[in-house]
Amino acid sequence: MTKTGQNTVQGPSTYKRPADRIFRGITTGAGVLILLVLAGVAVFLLAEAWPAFTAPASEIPGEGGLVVYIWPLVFGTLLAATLALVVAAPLAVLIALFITHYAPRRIAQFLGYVIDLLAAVPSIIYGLWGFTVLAPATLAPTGWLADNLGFVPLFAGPASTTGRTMFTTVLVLAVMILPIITAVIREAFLQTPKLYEEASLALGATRLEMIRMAVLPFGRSSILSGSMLGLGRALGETMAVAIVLSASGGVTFNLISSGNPATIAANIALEFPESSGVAIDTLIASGLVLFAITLIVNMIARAVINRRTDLSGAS
Amino acid sequence: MSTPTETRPTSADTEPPRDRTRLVRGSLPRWAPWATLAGAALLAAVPTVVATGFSLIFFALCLALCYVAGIFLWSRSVEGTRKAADRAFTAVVTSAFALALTPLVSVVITVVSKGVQRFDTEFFTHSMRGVVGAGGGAYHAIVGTLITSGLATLMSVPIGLCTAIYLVEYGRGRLARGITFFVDVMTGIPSIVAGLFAYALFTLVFGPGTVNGFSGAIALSVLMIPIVVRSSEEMIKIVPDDLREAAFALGTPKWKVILRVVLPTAVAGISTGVTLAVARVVGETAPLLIAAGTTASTNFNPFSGQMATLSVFSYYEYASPGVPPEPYLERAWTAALTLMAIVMVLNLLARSFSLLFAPKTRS
Amino acid sequence: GAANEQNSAGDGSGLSGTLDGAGASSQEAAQQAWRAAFSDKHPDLTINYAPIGSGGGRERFVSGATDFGGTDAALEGEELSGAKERCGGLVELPVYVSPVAVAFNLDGVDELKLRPATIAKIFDQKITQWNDPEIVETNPDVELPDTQITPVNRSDESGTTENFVDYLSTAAPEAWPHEVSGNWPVPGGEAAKGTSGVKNAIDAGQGTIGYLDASQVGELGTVAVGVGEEFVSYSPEAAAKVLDVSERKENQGEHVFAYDLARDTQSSGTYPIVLVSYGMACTDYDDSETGKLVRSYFEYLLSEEGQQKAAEAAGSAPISQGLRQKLRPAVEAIGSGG
Amino acid sequence: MAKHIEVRDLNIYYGSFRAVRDVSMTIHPCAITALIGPSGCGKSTYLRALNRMHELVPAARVEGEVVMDDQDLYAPGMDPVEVRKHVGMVFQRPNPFPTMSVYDNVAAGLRLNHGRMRKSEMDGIVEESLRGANLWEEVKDRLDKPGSGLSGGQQQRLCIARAIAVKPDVLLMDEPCSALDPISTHAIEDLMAELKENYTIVIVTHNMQQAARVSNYTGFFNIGGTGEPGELVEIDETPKIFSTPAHTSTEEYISGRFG
Amino acid sequence: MAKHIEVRDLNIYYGSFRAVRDVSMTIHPCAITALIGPSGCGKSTYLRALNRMHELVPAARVEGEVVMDDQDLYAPGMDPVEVRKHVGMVFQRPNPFPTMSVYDNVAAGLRLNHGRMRKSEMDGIVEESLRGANLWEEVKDRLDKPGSGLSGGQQQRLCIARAIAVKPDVLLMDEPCSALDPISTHAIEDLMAELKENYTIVIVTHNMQQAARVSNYTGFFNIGGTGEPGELVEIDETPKIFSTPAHTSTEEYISGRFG
Ligand SMILES: Nc1ncnc2c1ncn2[C@@H]1O[C@H](COP(=O)(O)OP(=O)(O)OP(=O)(O)O)[C@@H](O)[C@H]1O
Ligand SMILES: Nc1ncnc2c1ncn2[C@@H]1O[C@H](COP(=O)(O)OP(=O)(O)OP(=O)(O)O)[C@@H](O)[C@H]1O
Ligand SMILES: [Mg+2]
Ligand SMILES: [Mg+2]
Repeated sequence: MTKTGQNTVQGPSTYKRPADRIFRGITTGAGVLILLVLAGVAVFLLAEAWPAFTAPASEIPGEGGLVVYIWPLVFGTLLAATLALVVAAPLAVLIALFITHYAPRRIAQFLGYVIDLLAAVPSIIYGLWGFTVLAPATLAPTGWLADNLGFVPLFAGPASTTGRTMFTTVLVLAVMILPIITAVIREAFLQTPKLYEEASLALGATRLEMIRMAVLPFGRSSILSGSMLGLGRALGETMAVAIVLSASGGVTFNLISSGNPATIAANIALEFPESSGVAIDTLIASGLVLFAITLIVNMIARAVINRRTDLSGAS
Repeated sequence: MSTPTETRPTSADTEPPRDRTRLVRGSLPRWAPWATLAGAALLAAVPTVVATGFSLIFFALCLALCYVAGIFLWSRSVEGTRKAADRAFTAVVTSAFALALTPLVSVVITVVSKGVQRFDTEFFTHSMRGVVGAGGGAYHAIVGTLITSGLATLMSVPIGLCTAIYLVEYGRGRLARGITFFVDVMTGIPSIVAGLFAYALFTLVFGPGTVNGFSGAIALSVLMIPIVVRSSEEMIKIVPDDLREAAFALGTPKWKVILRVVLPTAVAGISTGVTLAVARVVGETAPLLIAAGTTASTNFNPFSGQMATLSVFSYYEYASPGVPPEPYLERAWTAALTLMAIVMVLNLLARSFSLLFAPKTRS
Repeated sequence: GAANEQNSAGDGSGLSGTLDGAGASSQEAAQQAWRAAFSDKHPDLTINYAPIGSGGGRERFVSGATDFGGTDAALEGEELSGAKERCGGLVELPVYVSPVAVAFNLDGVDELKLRPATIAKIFDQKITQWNDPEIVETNPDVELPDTQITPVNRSDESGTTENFVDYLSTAAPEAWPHEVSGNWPVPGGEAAKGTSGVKNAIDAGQGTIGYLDASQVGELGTVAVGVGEEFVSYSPEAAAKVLDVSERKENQGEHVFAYDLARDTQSSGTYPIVLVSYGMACTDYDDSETGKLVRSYFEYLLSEEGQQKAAEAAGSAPISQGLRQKLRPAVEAIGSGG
Repeated sequence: MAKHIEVRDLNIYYGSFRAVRDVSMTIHPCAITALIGPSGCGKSTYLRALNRMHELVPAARVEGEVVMDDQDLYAPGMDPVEVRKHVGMVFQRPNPFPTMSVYDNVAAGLRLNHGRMRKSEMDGIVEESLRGANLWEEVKDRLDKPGSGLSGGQQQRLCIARAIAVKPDVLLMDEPCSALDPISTHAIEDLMAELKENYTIVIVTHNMQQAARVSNYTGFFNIGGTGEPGELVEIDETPKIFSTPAHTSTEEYISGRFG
Repeated sequence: MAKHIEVRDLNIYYGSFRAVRDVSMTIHPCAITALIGPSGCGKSTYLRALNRMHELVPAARVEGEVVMDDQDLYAPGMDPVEVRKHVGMVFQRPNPFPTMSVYDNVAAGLRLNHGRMRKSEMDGIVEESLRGANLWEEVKDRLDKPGSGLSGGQQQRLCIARAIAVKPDVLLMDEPCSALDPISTHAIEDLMAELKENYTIVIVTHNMQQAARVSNYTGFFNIGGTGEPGELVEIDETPKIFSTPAHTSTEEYISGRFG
């Protein structure tokens, strides 16, 4: 037995047939294209925002400088988006479970379709609905909260008389991002291999326990992905927030009064049409900040996902 | 046949002592859920009436809460903690679903009741050219919406799907991690920024004032792509490796394995994702107004001239109505209703499409 | 094609092509009426107006992206010089004048008489009750409830806000210490997007008061504004008078008719809270055909018929005969190459 | 406590296709019952019906009675969860939870049924179960690694360990030794022999020698023809079946002269 | 055309864990080589390395040479797809495509690799392959039903049919009969005997009798101890291994006196 040579082959092989190479090239190209588009957006944002960074504080709208201008918006954006996600994500998991594991099989698919319908509603309509239907409906509860739980900063009051509050906005956002989160999670739950569900049931697990043992671990990555999509949408939602939220105040945790911080995206929509000069640059700078926020939020989420990948696996 | 001397390692807080010979331990009668529901309804009515007058939403919340608590406690005393948790969770899941339906029903009722007035032939056959006040239709906007979102879909789906494939099947190392990361970042781009970006891009390339359907489609693509990538990626990821191995072992090149085995297995999820992405952008207003503009006339050419879209049409009919405002508002709502109908039809199409490929699990 | 577009056989009017305009959304309803009527006369002509807002309208006009523009605020500074550069000679004309009503929602009250300073204090959240003595004083016959006042303002930047604030700071400078801009300066009130938003917010609340384009007031109660010693309710005629008593800004350019509005006018029967929106066009176009089209279009909008159409469709105040005469030469200069 | 099971006129359907017809048999406590028969004759289907596992297959449906110590498992009001607590199962295809470690896979059932349990006690049961399944030596160094990184035979033994850890009254095993080498097979057979002192065991096997070696009773399933349902041909004490079966088809099958 | 395979110094790793150490062997053409050995000793791992299947496991890595008719499968520039076209495989765990019908499952290899083919020709090959795997009778009425609705043994035979439909030069089979009853096992053994006229076949089996019955060469794998890599103890002509093995461990394993 002669040792003629040792080859180490690791991972994908060195040789690629042409069709494979082309296919791989196309898919990689698509990925790179996305990076390019994103780089384009970033360059565009940076170039357009630059004057705002260099302009003297007095030229920035409100005359307090860039930080003073953007900070309440950042706060409002984070507050609205986080709360919306907190409301929507658990609900989405429950709904996905209902559709995949609780609803009678016959109507389950139809129910999925019904929830997808929520995604079909244009965001302006959500805005108008929030304004005309939801806001009035929150008057009684918020009034009650202000009267009885006023010591909690979130419900400090005084309660708005029109209901166009952060509270309403959060609910509208939550409803808006619900379908996308649900859809991603639902499809993953549907794919849970029967094998594992059977394994847990055979151990005498109740349906709830089966879900905890086999379904949730399997769908964990999808839950996070779906939530990230939802959060992204909540962070960037423009028209609905612009219409629903009475954005006339500064930084406050008070969810039920009419003075609320605006969100970055909504503020851009509100101010952009009539703005010119440095004001526009400032708005774009706030867009850049939103970009950065999304970046950071995603970094954190990635870190959370990656912490426990060793025990996940689909097959 | 539990013997008092035998001490089993069952702690009292989890289950009543387990009688190994009996299969049916105490179990709730079949009417128990209904009885609990009735009880919960009575209980929930009290705070509702006292605190808020009578608000349906508040009552529903109280009802759900009382029911979950009630069924849990009752079941626990008879059936043990595990069973009780299971029952309670069933109740939670069901009420979560009902809760999610509430806004849906409310939105649909709002849109349909307000939009049905002008849901007539004129609306679908006339444009707004030469129309002041009442009358007119959204033909031009429907055409524009179909063209712009169609183009956006044509661009985003291949790009998004290819990227998802790259990420799952090929992606290793920095590039893949970079793409995953930035795709997530992309989901947070506010729609108006996407519109400004498309406008700036076209101004740069084709000179100032290039506002057309294609530019609008580009703006929509920026919003669509991350959703397509993310949802497809998840769906491709959960295709079992077993199947890939089986196909590879037949001497199939990777690209064919992906196209013929992986994608068909994931197609249901992917098409759901794509429909959601379409639904997301089809209702966008600000980016389309900036990048695609608006017009009262029908324009079939996405590469030249402004193009009206339903969402923009709806928004400006609502936002700057004339005198009297009613016909404008009616058009706005009908346009919204039309938009929803379009997305619903798309959704149905996507579903039947995925049924063609979906795993043949039911015979 | 759409059913209503099929008869575009062309009846020999001679005008055909496409005109693109963009700008203030306040003009949208009027523009809709104008282009409808105008393209009725010239079936082969397509006119577009994108209501992207005054800022965008000015920017696009200056950069040459549009053939004409609309703006709630007259061009100034860099934009003005940029526009002149693009145009050769800039033509800027008031085309659309609309009264801004101060409207409120108070059960059983249809009209209130308020002095400028009172209005300012209400919107500055200094007066917070409807039965405040200052309000009672000018409305002795009205039974005012002990309700809290919720002032409603625009949350988006807008010409309406700018004009209203400008009015407050000119007519009641002591009571209104805030800077004039398109952004509402007082925090904490109820803020709503767009005219429709303000209207809905006023409708939705009790004891609300806000300012909005008069044409959309509907059933709401409105304020008769103190002008000198009398109180003037809004009406198109009263609003149109403001332009007649106002001064044209100097040295802006031969064909630039920008106005410093006389908000503090004491002149009888004048309603001082108005929004004036301008149309922008060039004397020089790269394509003389375009110039011709723009000129005919502007001729139409400043014609008696054009102003009347806008009044019907958008509730605006038709510009007076006298002023239209003054603007004539400027309109004729559009696309003339001079 | 071992259970006595009485099956009466069991019919099992997948949609409109009847997979198993009219099976009646007695499954004796403290004994091993082996089920043999050609592939596709409905052994797995039948076995799954004994702990109501088929309910997970959308179109599957069962008619008939499965009476365990006087209680019909299919009586209305019977809780399938309770049934499955008493009737454990090892599947034909090994299915360890991929998201759980080896240790957690074994402990999964314990965690469900016994709530809190001391770590040391848990460790003890896990080790005992893994030893029983002859897997302890191979995995003791990697108890915290995912269960899906094991070899085929190891996964199968892991699933056996998981099933016996909860000590069910009845243990159903669908070809538990199919992927095992003779040594492991031997170990599992020893385990079964030991378990049958206290439990009722039903196994499906294709290995005649194994059936002859370990079981007390043997049932032979057969199928009439293509598209026909499978049915129980006969069931009797193992020595009897292997020496003097009542039916010729049984004899033919056992002696390999079949088909 | 049958292929001759020469394996030299093959080491296979899962990450840092070496699963198989220094295997060198000759696999003869037109013959059946059986691999036996205790569970977890690396038989599947080794088999998968013969057609570069391990490349799909992220951390797996191979060192050494696998020379097939003068071509090193692991030489740089070798196309794994080409390798797999020549070297077919049946997996330990049956894995029919869930999106495809029974017919399409068998036709999959043909469709994916041979482009268009006349329907009648395709039908012919599908039937032939299913007959070869002894499945035709059972599924001929439901060729258009999903492949996942079959019983365990039926699925396994379906996978065999799928693998032989493309007529590879070398066929690797990982415990192909583990879930099969004696009759089907017999049919598959017949099939192998027939195939070996033209192909090279390598099978992994836990069934000594089977190895003795069908194979021409037998290789015995063993493992040093927990955490140690598996290695090839010896390989020789089957009669020799089963009568006079060179190593005592082989003898012990075969006679069941092992471990
Ligand atoms: N994907 C994997 N990751 C890590 N280790 C693995 C993986 N697959 C197998 N192993 C380990 O490699 C060793 C050899 O596994 P292999 O599957 O080759 O065994 P085998 O001989 O086929 O056993 P069996 O007869 O049980 O199928 C075992 O210790 C196993 O735990
Ligand atoms: N999910 C299913 N849907 C439809 N038919 C099924 C399903 N599972 C099994 N069958 C059919 O039911 C019959 C009995 O299947 P079963 O799995 O019980 O066979 P088995 O005796 O266990 O065979 P094997 O020894 O091959 O595992 C077979 O004809 C099979 O094709
Ligand atoms: Mg079976
Ligand atoms: Mg193996």
